Amino acid sequence: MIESPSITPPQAAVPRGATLRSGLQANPLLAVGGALVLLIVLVAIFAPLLAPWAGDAGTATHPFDVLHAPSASHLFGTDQVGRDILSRVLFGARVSPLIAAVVLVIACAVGVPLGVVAGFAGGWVDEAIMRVTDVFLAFPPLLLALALAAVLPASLTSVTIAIAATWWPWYTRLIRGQAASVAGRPYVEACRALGISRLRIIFRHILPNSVTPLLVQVSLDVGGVILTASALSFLGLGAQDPVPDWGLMIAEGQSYFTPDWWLVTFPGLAILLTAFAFNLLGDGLRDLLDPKRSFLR
Amino acid sequence: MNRQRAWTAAGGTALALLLAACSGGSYSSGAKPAVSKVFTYDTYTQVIVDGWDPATEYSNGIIAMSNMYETLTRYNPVTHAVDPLLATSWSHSADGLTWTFQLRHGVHFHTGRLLTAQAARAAILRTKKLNGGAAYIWGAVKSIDTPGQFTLVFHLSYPSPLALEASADYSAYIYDTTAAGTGSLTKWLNAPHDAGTGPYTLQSWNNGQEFEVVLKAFGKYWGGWKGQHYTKVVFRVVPQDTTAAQLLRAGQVNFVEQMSPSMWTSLRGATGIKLVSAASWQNLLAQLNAQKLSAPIRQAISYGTNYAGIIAALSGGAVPSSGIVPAGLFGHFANLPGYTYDPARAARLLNHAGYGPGRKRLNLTLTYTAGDSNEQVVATLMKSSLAKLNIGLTVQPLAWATQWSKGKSSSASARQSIFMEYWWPDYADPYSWFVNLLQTEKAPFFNLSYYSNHALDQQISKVESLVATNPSAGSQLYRTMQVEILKQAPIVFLYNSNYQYAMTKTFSGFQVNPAYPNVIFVYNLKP
Amino acid sequence: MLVFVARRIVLAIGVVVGVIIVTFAVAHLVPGDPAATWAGPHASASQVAQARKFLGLDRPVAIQLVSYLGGIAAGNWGVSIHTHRHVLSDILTVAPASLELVITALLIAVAVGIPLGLTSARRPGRPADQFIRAGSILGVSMPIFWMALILQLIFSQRLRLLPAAGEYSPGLLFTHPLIRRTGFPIIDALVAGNWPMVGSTLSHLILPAIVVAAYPAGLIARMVRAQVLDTIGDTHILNARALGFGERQIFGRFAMKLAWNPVAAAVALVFGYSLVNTFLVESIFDWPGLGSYAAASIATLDTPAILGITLFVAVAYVVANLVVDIVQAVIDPRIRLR
Amino acid sequence: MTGRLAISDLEISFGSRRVVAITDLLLDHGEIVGLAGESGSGKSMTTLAVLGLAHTVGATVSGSIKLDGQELTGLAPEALREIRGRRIAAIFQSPSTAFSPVYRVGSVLTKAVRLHGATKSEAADRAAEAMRQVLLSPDLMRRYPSQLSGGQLQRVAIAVAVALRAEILLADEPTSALDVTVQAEVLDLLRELRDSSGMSILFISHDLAVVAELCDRVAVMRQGLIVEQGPASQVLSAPADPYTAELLESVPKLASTQ
Repeated sequence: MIESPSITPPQAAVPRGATLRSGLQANPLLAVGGALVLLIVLVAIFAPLLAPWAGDAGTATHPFDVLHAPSASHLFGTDQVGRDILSRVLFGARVSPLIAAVVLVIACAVGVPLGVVAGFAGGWVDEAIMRVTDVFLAFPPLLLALALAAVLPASLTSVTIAIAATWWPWYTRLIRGQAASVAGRPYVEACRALGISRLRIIFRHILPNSVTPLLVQVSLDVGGVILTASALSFLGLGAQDPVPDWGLMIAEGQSYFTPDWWLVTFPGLAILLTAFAFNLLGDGLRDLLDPKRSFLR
Repeated sequence: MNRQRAWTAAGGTALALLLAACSGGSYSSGAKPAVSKVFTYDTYTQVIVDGWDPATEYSNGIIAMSNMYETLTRYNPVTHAVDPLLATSWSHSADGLTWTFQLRHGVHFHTGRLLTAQAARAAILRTKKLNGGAAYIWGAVKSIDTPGQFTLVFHLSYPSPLALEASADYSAYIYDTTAAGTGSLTKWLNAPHDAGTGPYTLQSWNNGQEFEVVLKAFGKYWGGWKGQHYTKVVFRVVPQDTTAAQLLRAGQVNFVEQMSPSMWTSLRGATGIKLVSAASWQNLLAQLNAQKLSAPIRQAISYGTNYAGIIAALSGGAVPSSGIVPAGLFGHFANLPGYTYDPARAARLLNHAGYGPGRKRLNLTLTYTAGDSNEQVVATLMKSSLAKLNIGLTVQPLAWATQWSKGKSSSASARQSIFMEYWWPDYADPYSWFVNLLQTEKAPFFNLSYYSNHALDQQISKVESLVATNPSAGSQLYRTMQVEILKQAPIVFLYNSNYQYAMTKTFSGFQVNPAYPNVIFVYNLKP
Repeated sequence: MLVFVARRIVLAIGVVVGVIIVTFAVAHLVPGDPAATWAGPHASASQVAQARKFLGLDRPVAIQLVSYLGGIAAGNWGVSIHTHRHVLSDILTVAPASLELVITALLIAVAVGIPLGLTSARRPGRPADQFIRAGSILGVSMPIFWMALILQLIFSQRLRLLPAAGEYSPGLLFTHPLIRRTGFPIIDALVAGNWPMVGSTLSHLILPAIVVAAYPAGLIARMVRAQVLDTIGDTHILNARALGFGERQIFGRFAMKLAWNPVAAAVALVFGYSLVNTFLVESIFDWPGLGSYAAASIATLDTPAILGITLFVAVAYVVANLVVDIVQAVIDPRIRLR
Repeated sequence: MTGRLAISDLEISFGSRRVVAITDLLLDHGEIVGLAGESGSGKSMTTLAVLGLAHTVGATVSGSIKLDGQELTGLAPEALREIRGRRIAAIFQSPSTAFSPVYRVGSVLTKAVRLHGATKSEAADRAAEAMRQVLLSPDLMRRYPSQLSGGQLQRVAIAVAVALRAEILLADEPTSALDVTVQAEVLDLLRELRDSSGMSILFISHDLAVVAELCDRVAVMRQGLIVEQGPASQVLSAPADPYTAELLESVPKLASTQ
């Protein structure tokens, strides 16, 4: 039997709401990204079991075994105080991905309510919130985070606060757009006319509609936050030794890396792989769930 | 006694000396040397931080200034005595209170003026009056007479080794105080200009730029320009020691003065490169907050530090210390009763104080200067070995200014428990350690152990006079003081630094002079 | 068109004022006493009080803000604690080197990103597309400070193909000195016909420019691919095909013409990002620009300098966006005619 | 009977999904043939197949499409490109999207003419001439699509076919997006083109009223199959297939035109 034709272009061959399985088939990169993210999460969870020298991620040092090249006993070599780099890289999966998670939770916690209020209330409230948002968006994200982290005492907490403080406006803008479009729909108007409480409208109608774009945006942002946090650590504004932060490991290894290349190479590969995995996942989810979302946000 | 330590405090990374022989350079001042040669000094940080005043300079500016200005005497690391420089001879009265210096004839300042006793006197008095840098070296000087055109007579208020002090690396320069005419000399110097007698004079200064300072030969230099000399000196700022090493390998940098030990070692056997390792007069100290930490706890920390491990990890950059005074200096003793790594003993000491394994956790903060990879290694190793003693050490790398402000904070609770810094003397004498780091201070300045010991204070105040009049008794007093300090443990003496120089084989005449850290007297080199 | 430009400029000025206020707020977050930092470690209490008065910190915050805004407008961006010179003059001295680096990087990014994006969009889903997409995502996932170190390790330390660091070979300073006119070494060397210097600056530029280009190239390739795929199903593309235009023209001309607009927006965006990325890369390559200045300021906690750079880059970013808004209006009649 | 455009045993599929199967369909010289049916019945896919563009949407084509006896299916892309536009032109449903919003309409028009071998000045002349033929001022060529009305844009689209001197025009719902008066003008224009230049037109529409007004012959499509074809008057007055009847019933206007 002849089925009804379609001249939908092939790039939209995975329409919105398609099953996950067909999405993965059409987009192998999403599958790769998902698998890598899963791997990173597993490494983070099971780091104590996987790391051959788990103590080296903490305060242990081996001053008589410094700067050993990669070998069977130390696959990634040892660092300037004799610690096993493999173990520290594995434990590092618990640091920047966690920072990313906390940053994005804070950014959503601040950005989403502001966006809802702006989109739903409209008028001068909207105007005021969005002008402030515009100002924050006028800074390249790393720049404001860097200025903040530079004036705050160097620690993971400062880095988290500094990045979160620069990230929330993206979510305010995103949610505001969603909220404003939903708030204008007839059924929401009707709800208002019926005297249904604002909170109820927000929770029943506005937030559920915003979940998909928010999820896509968050997944696209994880990689960016990890890179930003690593950059701040690299500049010495973030984690402090012996926290096995990848950016910090590169910063410390920089003094040694010309002869002892392994100090810098492996932590950097870990950052690249992690950011790559989350970006693949985010990109794939965007294609799958919200294909109209631009890369430019 | 103000001492800006930004320089060596951050001295773990690269300090490179670049020496580029180049035939195309132009030269236009006074007598023409046969061949124009450029000597470029490559440093990881700005050469001039405070300005160009030779009276108050107390930082890495001496790298350049020691080639532009000269002192009355210069310390000779081989003979362990001072050699003539601007002064050709000197003598002192039996009581050590009157010193007479004969000045070299025919020396001209870069301003063209002849060096006379009057000019030298004016320079010393100005330096003393401004009281910046290491001006305390002239502290004993009560008055200066100039009975002849080239004769300087110093009258001291207490005996002091003036000929040695006159060789200091800071605040001992002789310069032309009339260079600016009626205007402000400081302003004129910072323009910048120079008013020294040295072999080189300032050609250009580009603050904050890569080729920061360029010096050219001073044609009327008293030593003359016959024979082989460099005629141009360029100070180039290269922040990364990897880059400096790369430039050295490429033959663009001819002298890398300080780099990570592993980098230095990696250059071994490279063609055309010579490695020189030499003991310095610089040591790394951990000053323990005596107001927070009792003597047994300080001793426990001293026993809980893995000295052998630190020295092994720095692979050649460090040698074990014995007491405060580094080898090669007066007052050094090889067999002082010091500390070795003994965790069991440290644990016992802590247990008595209610801390240590199985007892209450002791939480401490340690500050060190950010960017110094050796300090970073030491801090990490200390944290590691102290963790085994149930001491939680929070390590904070801070910019030097921040680290120091925190140490000097008026609120005792805001201060760190352990302050890590390098120390080295201003002239070839151990006094600097004692007077700066261990004498009681009303408001903390460099005694960042906040240590106060009345008996020790008294010993410190009389030791230099004793050295001037009775050297062997003075030496014995230095020993006694060091034994007491080691017992009380206000400072952990982590190690003595080793210079690890790397240079090309394109010049000769290089000599390590620990009295002038990181200074290269370029005039003495033969390209 | 004029109204459009005027409106954009007014909006941009509003944003810049907001940016200055945020910078001012960050300055007041600094723990510790800026007056004490300014007066230096040897200062007495009265010197600190003097410094406080000199810096105007004894006045109410609102007054300080107004005078700060006035000062910024008048070109008084404060004095660096580290260099003791005016921050703005420091920044203007080092900015050309960074602009040279960033602009070269963006040219590389556009030259690489657009063809890759178009190739990717030609056969979506095919191996070439997947490969380019993975590559472009790899580009935007790159920790560039690491990439800088690795490229330096490979190309200058090991292979000895390219210089490790600096803006040009120091020896040339004496044989072929660079006469500074514009502050851009390449341009100055070109203007003077100083060919050895041109070659030297170019070879020194390659590695840092490639590193800075990684992110923009990835982003632009992704943008072009998405935009072209978005357009390629449109009726006017079908129409162009029905008129007999070849695939090369369909993609390179008709589809790309519509993609220029978002690409221009992306270029403005990555211009700002790249300026900040120089903070991570320049000190590695010893490139004497904004990034090295920023890294030194961060290392010495030179707050006025850090805030000055922050402000400078943010304003440069706002201006770049403004320029792109106007360029977009020129490219795209839909914006202009709105 | 041989026609200018002869389609036989044409099958269009997406993978294993067959969407169009036409046993035969003829378009003779100077003839206007209506291809009628509901939306989704395969009319537009047929247009794409004739243009040789079905692959751009991922469809595969088998069977025979002959232009003056020359087989088009399986022809090399370059050869096809010379036929597309030059001999077979097409206009589409939504005139407002048929032109790139960032080009002046005249630029597309002249580019297309030049593409098929005209010099620059020749192209400009032919474009202006074509504009006049579709009763538009050549000045409008300087406008962007957003500055023209839907009717004007559809005329420009037709002008492109005129300027290219196309022999066959595939008109895919050319009037559906236009209001009634403009619709009538466009239909008049098409009829006049056929009369003046002998252009053959395949007129695709879901609107039987329009088909009845314009076409000589009609083919009715349903789910990719041609269920009925014949002279317009015959098919529309006495439909043989129940589907045609159904379609007719849904067109109240037809009664008034008859």
